[in-house]
Amino acid sequence: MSFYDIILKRIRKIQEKAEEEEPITNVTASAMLTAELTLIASVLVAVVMVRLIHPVLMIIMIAAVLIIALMAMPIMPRLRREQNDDLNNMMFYVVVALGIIVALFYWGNLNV
Amino acid sequence: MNANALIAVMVILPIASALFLNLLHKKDRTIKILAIITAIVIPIIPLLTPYGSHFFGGYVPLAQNATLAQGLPSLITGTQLFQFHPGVMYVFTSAQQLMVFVLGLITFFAIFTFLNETKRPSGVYAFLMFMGTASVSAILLSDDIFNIFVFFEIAALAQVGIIVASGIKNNYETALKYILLGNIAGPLLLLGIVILLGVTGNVNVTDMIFTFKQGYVDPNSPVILMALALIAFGWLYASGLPPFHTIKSAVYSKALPHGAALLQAFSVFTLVAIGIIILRLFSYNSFTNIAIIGISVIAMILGITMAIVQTDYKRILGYLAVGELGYIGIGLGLGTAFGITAGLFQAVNEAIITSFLFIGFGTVLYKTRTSNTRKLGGMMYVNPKVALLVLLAGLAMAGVPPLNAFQSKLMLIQAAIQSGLPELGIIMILLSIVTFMTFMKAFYTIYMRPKPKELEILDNKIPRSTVISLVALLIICIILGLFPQIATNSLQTLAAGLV
Amino acid sequence: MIEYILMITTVLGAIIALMQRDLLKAAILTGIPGISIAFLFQFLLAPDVALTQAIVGSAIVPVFIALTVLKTRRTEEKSK
Amino acid sequence: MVVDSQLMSFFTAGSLVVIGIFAALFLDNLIKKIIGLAFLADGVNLFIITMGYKPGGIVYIFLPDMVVSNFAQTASYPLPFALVLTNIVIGASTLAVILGLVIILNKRHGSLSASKILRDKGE
Repeated sequence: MSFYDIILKRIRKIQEKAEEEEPITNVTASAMLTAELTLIASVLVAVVMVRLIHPVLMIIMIAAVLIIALMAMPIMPRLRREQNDDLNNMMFYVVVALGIIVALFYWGNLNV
Repeated sequence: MNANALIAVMVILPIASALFLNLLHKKDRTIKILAIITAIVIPIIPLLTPYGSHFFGGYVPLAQNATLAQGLPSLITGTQLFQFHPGVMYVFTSAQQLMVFVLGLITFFAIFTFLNETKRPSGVYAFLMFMGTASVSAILLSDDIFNIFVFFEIAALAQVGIIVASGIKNNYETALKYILLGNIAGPLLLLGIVILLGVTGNVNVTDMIFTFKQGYVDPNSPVILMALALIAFGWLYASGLPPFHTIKSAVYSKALPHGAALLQAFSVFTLVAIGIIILRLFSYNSFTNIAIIGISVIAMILGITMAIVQTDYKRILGYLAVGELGYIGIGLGLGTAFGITAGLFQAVNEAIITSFLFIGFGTVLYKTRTSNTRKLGGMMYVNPKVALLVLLAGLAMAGVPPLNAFQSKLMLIQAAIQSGLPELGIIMILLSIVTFMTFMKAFYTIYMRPKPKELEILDNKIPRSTVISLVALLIICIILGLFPQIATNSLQTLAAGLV
Repeated sequence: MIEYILMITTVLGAIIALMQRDLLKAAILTGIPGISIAFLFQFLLAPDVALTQAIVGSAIVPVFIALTVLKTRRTEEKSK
Repeated sequence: MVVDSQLMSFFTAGSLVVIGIFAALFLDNLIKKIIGLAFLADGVNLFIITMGYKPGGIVYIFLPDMVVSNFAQTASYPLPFALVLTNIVIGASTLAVILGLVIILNKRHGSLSASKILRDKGE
């Protein structure tokens, strides 16, 4: 059983756990897989920009991201469940983002 | 004093015609004629308006007011008091000309398709469209940051109204969510604005920059950082970047196709306008650009990956539109003149292309009354011409030459490489490939695959006006793709002024 | 001295209004912070704003919310 | 008074903002959320007014028997007050729109709980 099959099986399992009312077709599973790979690839490329801070830190972070991505392999179903249309959920993320933005600007003004 | 009245007309005419349309209720024919005339006039005004600035009420700065300026003591003429803008000021340069023109054009196509797809145009829908257009053009033009806040609120209300008037299932829920979130973001944006007001003493952006430059206030004081963070938060809400990308895509998917085309133009131009204000005010703070780039990258990744896993094609388009906003943000965040030009050019292109896509896919909704890709299929045989147009729109969004997004994305990638961040270029290429893949998935499931048996296709033929709008938008895409300097020349001056 | 009392009533009134289970009571109690803020505006040298706030904050907003409560439901249901 | 009243007023505005965000975030009932958002707007208004306040100043209305230089030195700053007038009106109109939507939604779902009627529709 190849790595692809493992990922696919886990994606289907998590989807069946996640949304029972939604039929699991090949299209949805492959779309999930595409989104997964896109996510990981773009995050990896984005992490390369850490080299501007320190090259060694970049290597460490890329390794860390790879390991985390392989550990928690189907990230996309969870990510999709996080970004749902529930108002309380959205409100929570909005307030969290407000805090993060304010903190980031104070941090950045001191350190960048 | 160069008080240029036509600049104010750009904002006043849509509002006036909107209120007038609301007055004559149930007179459909009159409303149609009037709305079409207004929609034709709105894009024409910016082309006729000479560049300059308009001072409401004629409150020009003392320096420009010859009658008051003479005989003033030197303690006034010597200080900054001589330069201050006492009234609300609208600035109109070539960049604003292009953007207001494109916004008016999209408004025209939206109104055009709306009037021909609906039997009874009377009601608040055209009113809301014109109000939104007026407020977004005011946001683009205004140099007074509180004026921007007021029109930000009006635009939010107009967007909520457009959702409510659409009559799609569950649109009231989405409208309520949007306006509740807006009631958190709006006051916080106002808080940031008034913190700036309290520190610098006025709400005019030019004067604020003057006070920063002259060192009357310390630009790095923590209070101004708070203002920067709060204004950035309001900017996220207005433009639909994360964490607001879910609600924004839901808003697009709950509006009628022409309404969605207009809504995404609103958010694109609001993003550009408030982003330019942020860059003008805070570009001395080197973290601002980094924050804008980071938020844009997150928006691209989240928007496009979420678009892949959707099943409602309007939601797919909504997430794709949010993801495409990230390109603009990266262009603005790069901070170089070339990068900002590329970002503004991408903004113009994306506003055109996404409305093209929304109106094109709207024909499917018009024929089948469903937007679920699982239930759809075989639309290619129903109307192959529209299918071809929609395919061309998807190619344009993916950035295929000779269409316009190719030029702007190429410029963005060049700018990213020039400013020493080739990774951003790689991410942009990767994500535009995935964008095209997502679009092709939706296109295949809707148009190419065999038609499901339970799908019944209504026999109301697509109005010719919709096809005309699609062809016109395609022509604009090709023109901008072949001669990008039409747009870039008029955007360069603004971009050069920002760095 | 009076302004400190007004500030305390503002904050306490807001908290109390949000603690009600009966939504009509909450709607009416919304007027307490509104009117205290109006008096605070008066104290803070803004009489015209105080007039507007006295009308909007102590009359219009509570009445709107109360009308909504009367048209919808009186009590707050238990959230699951 | 030992404690600066302007500072205390800033604290009041800040606490109103915090209460509003708390209510919008943690209270499930829609009416409570809306009341909290109204408090948030009130807090911002109070913040603006407090910013324009000048301790020991006079009202910014120029009466005929005033000396111009004395007025210019002691009057409080009127621009924030004009902003607050606009903001109060905007807040009231937005509140009316929200309440109308709430009434319609209650007609449809027979509930006012955000976690019931504004949950994810799975679409």
